[in-house]
Amino acid sequence: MKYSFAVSIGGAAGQGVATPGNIFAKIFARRGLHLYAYNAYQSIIRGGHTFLTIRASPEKVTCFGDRIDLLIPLNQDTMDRHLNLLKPGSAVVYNSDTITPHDVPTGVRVCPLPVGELTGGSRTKVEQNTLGVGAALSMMGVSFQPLADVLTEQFKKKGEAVIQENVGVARAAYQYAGQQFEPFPNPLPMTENKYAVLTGNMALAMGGAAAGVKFYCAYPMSPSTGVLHWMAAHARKLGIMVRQVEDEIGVINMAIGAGHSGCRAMCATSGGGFALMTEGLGMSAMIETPVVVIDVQRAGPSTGVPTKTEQGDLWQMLGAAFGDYPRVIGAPTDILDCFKMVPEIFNIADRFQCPGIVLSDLLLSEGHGSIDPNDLDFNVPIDRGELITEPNGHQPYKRYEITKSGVSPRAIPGLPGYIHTAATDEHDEDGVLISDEFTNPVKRRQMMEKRQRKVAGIEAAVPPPELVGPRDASVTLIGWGSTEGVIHEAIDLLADEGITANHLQIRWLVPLHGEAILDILRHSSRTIIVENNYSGQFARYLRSETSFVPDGCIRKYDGEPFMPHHIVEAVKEQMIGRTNLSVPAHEIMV
Amino acid sequence: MKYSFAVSIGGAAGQGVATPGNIFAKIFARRGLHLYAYNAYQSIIRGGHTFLTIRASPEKVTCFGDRIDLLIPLNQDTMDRHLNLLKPGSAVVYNSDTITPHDVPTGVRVCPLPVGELTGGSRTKVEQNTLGVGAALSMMGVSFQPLADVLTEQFKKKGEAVIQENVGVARAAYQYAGQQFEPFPNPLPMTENKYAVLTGNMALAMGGAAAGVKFYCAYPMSPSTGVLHWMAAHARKLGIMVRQVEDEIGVINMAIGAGHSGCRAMCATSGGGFALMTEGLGMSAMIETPVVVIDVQRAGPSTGVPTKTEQGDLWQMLGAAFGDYPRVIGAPTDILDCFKMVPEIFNIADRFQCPGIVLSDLLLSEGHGSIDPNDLDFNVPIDRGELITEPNGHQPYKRYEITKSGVSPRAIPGLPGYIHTAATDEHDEDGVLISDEFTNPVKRRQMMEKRQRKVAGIEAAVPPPELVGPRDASVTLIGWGSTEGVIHEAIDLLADEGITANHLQIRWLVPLHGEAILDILRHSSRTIIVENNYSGQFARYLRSETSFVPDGCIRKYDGEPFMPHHIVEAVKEQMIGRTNLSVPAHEIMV
Amino acid sequence: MATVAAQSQFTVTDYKGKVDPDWCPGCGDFGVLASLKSALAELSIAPHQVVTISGIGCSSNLPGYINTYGMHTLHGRALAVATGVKLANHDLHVIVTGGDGDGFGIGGNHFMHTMRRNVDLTYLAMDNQIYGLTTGQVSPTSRIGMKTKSTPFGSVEGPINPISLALACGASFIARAYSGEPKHLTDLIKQGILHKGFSFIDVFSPCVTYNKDNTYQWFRPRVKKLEQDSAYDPTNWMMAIEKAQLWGDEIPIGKFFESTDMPSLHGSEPVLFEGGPLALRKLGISREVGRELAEELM
Amino acid sequence: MATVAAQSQFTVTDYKGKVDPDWCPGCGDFGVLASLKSALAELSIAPHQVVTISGIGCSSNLPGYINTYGMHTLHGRALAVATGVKLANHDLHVIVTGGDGDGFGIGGNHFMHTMRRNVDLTYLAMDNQIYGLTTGQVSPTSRIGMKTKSTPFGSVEGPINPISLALACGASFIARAYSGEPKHLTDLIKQGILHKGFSFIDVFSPCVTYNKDNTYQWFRPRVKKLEQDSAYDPTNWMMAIEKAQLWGDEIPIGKFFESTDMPSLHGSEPVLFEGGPLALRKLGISREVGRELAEELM
Ligand SMILES: Cc1ncc(C[n+]2csc(CCOP(=O)(O)OP(=O)(O)O)c2C)c(N)n1
Ligand SMILES: Cc1ncc(C[n+]2csc(CCOP(=O)(O)OP(=O)(O)O)c2C)c(N)n1
Ligand code: SF4
Ligand code: SF4
Ligand SMILES: [Mg+2]
Ligand SMILES: [Mg+2]
Repeated sequence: MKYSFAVSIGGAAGQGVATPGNIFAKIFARRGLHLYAYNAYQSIIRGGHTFLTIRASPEKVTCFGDRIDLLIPLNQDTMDRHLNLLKPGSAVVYNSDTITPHDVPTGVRVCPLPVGELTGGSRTKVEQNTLGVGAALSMMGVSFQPLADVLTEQFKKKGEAVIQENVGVARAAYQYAGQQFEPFPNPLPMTENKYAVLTGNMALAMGGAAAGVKFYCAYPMSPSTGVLHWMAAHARKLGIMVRQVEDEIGVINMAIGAGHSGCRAMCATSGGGFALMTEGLGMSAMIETPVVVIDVQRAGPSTGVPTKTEQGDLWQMLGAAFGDYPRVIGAPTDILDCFKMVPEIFNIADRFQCPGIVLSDLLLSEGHGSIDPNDLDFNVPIDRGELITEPNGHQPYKRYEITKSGVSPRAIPGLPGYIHTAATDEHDEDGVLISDEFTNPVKRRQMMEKRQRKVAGIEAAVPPPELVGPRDASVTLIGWGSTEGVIHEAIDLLADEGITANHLQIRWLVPLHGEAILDILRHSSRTIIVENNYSGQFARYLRSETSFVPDGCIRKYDGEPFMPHHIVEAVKEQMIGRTNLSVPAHEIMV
Repeated sequence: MKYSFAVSIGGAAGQGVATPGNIFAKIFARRGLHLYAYNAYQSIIRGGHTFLTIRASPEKVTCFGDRIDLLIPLNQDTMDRHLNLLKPGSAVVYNSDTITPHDVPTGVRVCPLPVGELTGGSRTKVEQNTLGVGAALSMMGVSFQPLADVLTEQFKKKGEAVIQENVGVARAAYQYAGQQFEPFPNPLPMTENKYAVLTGNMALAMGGAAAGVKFYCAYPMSPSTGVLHWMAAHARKLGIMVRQVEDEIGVINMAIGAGHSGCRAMCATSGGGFALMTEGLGMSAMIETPVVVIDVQRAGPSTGVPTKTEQGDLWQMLGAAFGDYPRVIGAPTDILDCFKMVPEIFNIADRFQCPGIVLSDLLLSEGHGSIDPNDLDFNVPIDRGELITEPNGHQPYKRYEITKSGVSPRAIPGLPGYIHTAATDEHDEDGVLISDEFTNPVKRRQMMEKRQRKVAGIEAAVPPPELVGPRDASVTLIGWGSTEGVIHEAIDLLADEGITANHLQIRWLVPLHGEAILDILRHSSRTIIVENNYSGQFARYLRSETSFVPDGCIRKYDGEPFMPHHIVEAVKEQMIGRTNLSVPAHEIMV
Repeated sequence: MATVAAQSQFTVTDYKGKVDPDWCPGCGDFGVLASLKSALAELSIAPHQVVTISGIGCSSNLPGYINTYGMHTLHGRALAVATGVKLANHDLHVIVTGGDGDGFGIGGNHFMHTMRRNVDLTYLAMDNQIYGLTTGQVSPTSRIGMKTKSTPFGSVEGPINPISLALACGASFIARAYSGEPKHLTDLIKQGILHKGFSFIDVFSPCVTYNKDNTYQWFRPRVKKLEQDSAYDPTNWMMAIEKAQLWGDEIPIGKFFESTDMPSLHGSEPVLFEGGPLALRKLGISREVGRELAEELM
Repeated sequence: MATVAAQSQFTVTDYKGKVDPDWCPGCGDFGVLASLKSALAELSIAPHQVVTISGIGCSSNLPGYINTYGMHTLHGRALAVATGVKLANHDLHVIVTGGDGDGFGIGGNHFMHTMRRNVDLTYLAMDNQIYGLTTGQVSPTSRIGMKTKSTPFGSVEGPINPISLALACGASFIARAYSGEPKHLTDLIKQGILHKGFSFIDVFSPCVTYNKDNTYQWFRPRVKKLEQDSAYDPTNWMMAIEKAQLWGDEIPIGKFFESTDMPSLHGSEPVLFEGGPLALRKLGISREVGRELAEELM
């Protein structure tokens, strides 16, 4: 990336790190800058340490990068943890009444704000934060008006007085910084564009809305709860039935019930909740009622680290429910892709009457990113497959008719002439149980084969992955899902160091298109799989499908996402043959 | 096998197929004959069709074989279904008052019993079956006394009169057959030995008792419920707390609680129940409290075919719970091995403080087999690992102390001086949550690596599989778990046809010892994986660990187990290159 | 009461399923199936407007034996599935059937929460105080001391009281019936179907094969119809909870409680106030609404 | 009542955990933790003889904040784990803590069945009528109309009544407390621990961050101690169930019900009649017994 600027704000949970974050995001996005924001926080409501980094650039920003240009510590702890990580040219803006910097790295500018003085004593939490923003914007060479606008919107409900007060202190800090602090050499650029800012969870929810989801249910579980919150907030506007259920078992079963009635039904959870849903997925597969489940991964095993990211649920997805059955599993590669993939999965789940799984993770689902609002196209193709919603022949009707495609026309309850029972016991074409009376191995085999024939159809419906970058690059970086952005940026940085790398990002996990992947990797001079887990879950899965073994792996399982330089340094150490398994250490102690 | 004799008894559920089966089993076993019995039945209580085959031989019998020597149909339906499957030299004994044979295959002897006449009108269900047994035994050249003894034991509770009546009709049939029917050319042999007869489920339960299980809980689920029944029946005698819980989630959590207190705790279920237990397995791994779970596979997906067998849960085991964690998974290869493996798994689970899974299936768990009672050695080695049950140093105590082995001494609650909290959230050495306050990527990584170091220890604790048969055989048959017996017999039959095969049966699934397997398979001229599922779950898993791809596969997913000739014919068609995927059709329509 | 009410368009034969039940001869479930058919016929509800949903168990095989839409779901999950079915198409009549293990054992949590939500379903628990399909283990309604394959020395756990439980969870229609009293059962099922909200009927449905304690002979002399007690007022919750405690020589059957002023879940969810069943609404979002959603983010 | 009874060997500081709670300032859970420590101290129970077991939630973090053996298990599963712990070593005092979502939402089925089994545990439900740790969604005890992140237009589902539910499920000790009344709470916890069997205490423990409806200000004028009503008889189940229906200007707290004649599960399980705690018994089976087991098969 030619140019980017990153601000980090840190403090204790409850100190209101989010507010200044949102203010910056609004101002950047309206300025026509792309941005990406990631909040490293803990599973507590108050105290602890949360650290939000927001990075802006005229180009697309896909991760929070490697460098903090401006640090705004809201407490001494943040100052102490992060100051030493600043590089020459960066600056720290802080409330000098309560915070003091210790051993400042050379080349780092310290910009103390006499908050008490600037606010004339009255000092609310919010104002203290507002001051930091004001000073920061002035140093970035951004005019004051945008901040005034955002503050005005923000405090609209609170009334004129509060607006005045906040705009006032913000201006005071803005002017003070103008006089006291060097501005950054190049002022924050500006473009004609206007961007929307959203999280992956919001994008997943909107994708569901676009797909025509009419029934959404969930049981709260971090980091997936954002989907529920968006759905609940928009339920009435969009005519979506949104329910919070007693547990995840109820969730998946309720969603399947709604799907069986004919709605597009969706639910979201994280690994622990998904574990409780797996039996339900088996039902979806057996009665051939589609359902879409979003799994937002967090660091495991078990309760693990609820607020930290990981790509550790892959084998749980692969092993979900017992027996063999058709399904589709996709892993969106960025926030916009969260929006795009959901309708795609619904079409496949509907056409092949099987469960569909969207595999996200905390990084993707809770990260904030900017997108061109025109890319949020709600007018998506909707293919419900062979769904019978009104009497139209197909008589005599056999719900599980044996067909070449394995797909049997699905009639929704309520239609005269299509009465049938959908059973999780093995059944015949007519839905009658074969496990009672005379179990019939011939029929059993036919039904297994009918269902499994759908796998070929799903495979055809899903495109093989494509290689990005020069075929003859000296290294191929292979990732899946959420790591696309950071790998992409690492490749840019490698290029700066004269190392050419190309990129294979896997978006569809099941079906995988192993042959196509092999065709690509056969031509690679060196292959490295990058993933955010301990055991190389994707590497093991890829091997199970293709026998392929990469030259090296880069893994991380400390709860924090990859930063570009982690990958760059790992690739370099692997290229000089120092290791074929790199596990980068995470520097920022959040 | 040089010689074996198989009797099949078929009728509707409720007609009491089991009783004659048990009578034959007792008589055979006491005669010093090995036996194996398999009951093909349906998921209903009355009606339907159940078909029990019991096969005896002086040699070990490991499957029900390919040939029925004597058929005893208890109703017309059984006669019609099975008569045509009889081969020359075999016979059918039936109640001629109610059943008539149609188009009898040549060489098959029909032996009608005038039941009414022989019982003098009074004809209870039991007696009708007893008659068949009497006649059969006479044709097999077995003296009458053993039958008289068994009947006497059986009706002990019912009193002298009932005994007399049954022994009477049995004798009548015995004598009638002696006069009317040709005996079989060679009478049933006899040895000095005395065998015990049990099911795999009973063996699993006894293995638990031998291992020192003091807490067993379960929720009923076919085909695993036999373990619960044995445990419940012996609870008081053996001082085992046996509980039926409200659901499988309660089961696994209760078992882990008991394990945490210091008991060896076990539970059993089938695929659907296991799906509900996976979240609990993750807890066991994270708090490092051992628990042993038995999964008895049945035909899936979903409710599937509850009374039919399959090896379709493997990937569910591999994917159970999210995140990476150490565990051990074994698949016993015969009924005696069910008994032996449970204590082995407990020692590993205790030593490495992780979950242990025993993967059985309906074939193994509900099949009856004979074993030398001396092989049921309850005096097994017990290794509880680093378990602190009384104050003995280790001060200051850190429950999750970081060690080279990854194993941290485990103190049970109630001891002064070892107070700690076991948490499913990521924690530090002292058990304090790191997900609260300041999440620490360094500590998180250390704890992940500590737990994962145990994997190496588990690997060392588990032997690699061994090849049976000539190294230079023209084909290597690879199976796992319950298929050992049928593959073994198929290899004998192949030898008769001049085809030399050797045999690699996998008993330990996790850890797998992939390198050792490769060393073996590298020398094989042709490799074929035999498994009882659709997608080749083991083949895919083996590939994920070794990249190995076999020359061919033999699979079956119609609910019925393999018969030796299925494998023989499949091997032959693959050797002439007709296919590399054989899916044998099951002839007997149960 | 005739099997077919004069005005009905349907007879019980219209509800005959594709296969005959394979329950043991004498199983109480036959009576429940028969009464359910009669109730539907007498209410003149077209087969295709009904969805019968069950879990897993002998009793849960019922949907296969009746000519309505059916779902034979997972053990213990019928009520959750049924809630989804009903909310997605509230024009359908949703009947849920299943066993005591299915509904009060593994399914207990859904039972509790479906009642407090007052989902408009009719739930027939075919209560035989045993696990039938799995060949006879203790159930949550088995009495202390009952000997089963999993409690060969007698159960030591107190049973649950489904009627008390339903009252405590705020169910709006609560009844108990006995499959040996088909007319009475039929009448209660009809009331339950007509009730707007969750209707629960705990039906004693003897398992003749595995439950030797709670047989027809045991029930017949004990069951006593609440309807015969003129003083009994089923709108009085306290009266109901008191009656619900009776168990012994006298076991009350009949309608314990009905409240007609609790809104059903679909009745109180504004998304369903207009526009008809969700399942029949058109999918997709207009460009305008889409734009509004995007604008929220700018 | 002093924090330390004259005769106790322990003071509350003996129960101080390794780390301080990170609950929000003012969270009701502080009061519950303090009262639990006081109760243990006053009963003079040694820290190592106690196991505190929880699920997942703000309230479920409690075991980390008290110096007893602890298990911080899975969301909703604490009671199942605790049953295993108690049966495996019935000499231990087992305390279970957790939230309303944990215990009545996802954990509802274990709650129901643990009560009917009368497992000898003391269960403190820290009931804040909200999902706290997940930042404020509706809970099974949230009232109709309550606005939360998952019900921004107000909840339309009737809440459960934990007291009625516990009474219906046959719990043998049932109380309600308020963390704003620490002495009263401490006293109830002591009674619960001394009670032989399952003791349930539903503690109002306000979430100051996400529940703006049920605040201290809301509870303080409403809660009224049953102990102050001389006519109230906690051995009278019918009286208890009637009182349990009160919710509004007056909300009773105190001991609703106690029955001392129900045997606890471990007390009625013959396997535990002699030989001490299972966890401390020697493993393995004698040759003779082994031979007997084999003989059964011949
Ligand atoms: C998750 C799961 N656990 C266990 C089972 C096995 N199972 C099938 S039916 C049943 C209980 C049957 O009892 P009930 O619900 O009372 O029905 P009944 O057969 O008595 O009518 C059980 C435990 C299952 N199918 N799924
Ligand atoms: C299986 C599973 N589902 C969801 C979650 C997420 N989760 C954690 S705590 C919680 C509920 C918290 O509410 P409550 O139990 O009332 O405790 P409180 O925080 O209010 O004290 C939820 C849903 C989880 N940890 N596990
Ligand atoms: S086992 Fe019992 S419940 Fe099942 S069909 Fe037979 S009698 Fe009915
Ligand atoms: S969020 Fe609520 S429940 Fe959680 S600690 Fe804060 S105040 Fe307490
Ligand atoms: Mg039952
Ligand atoms: Mg709560």
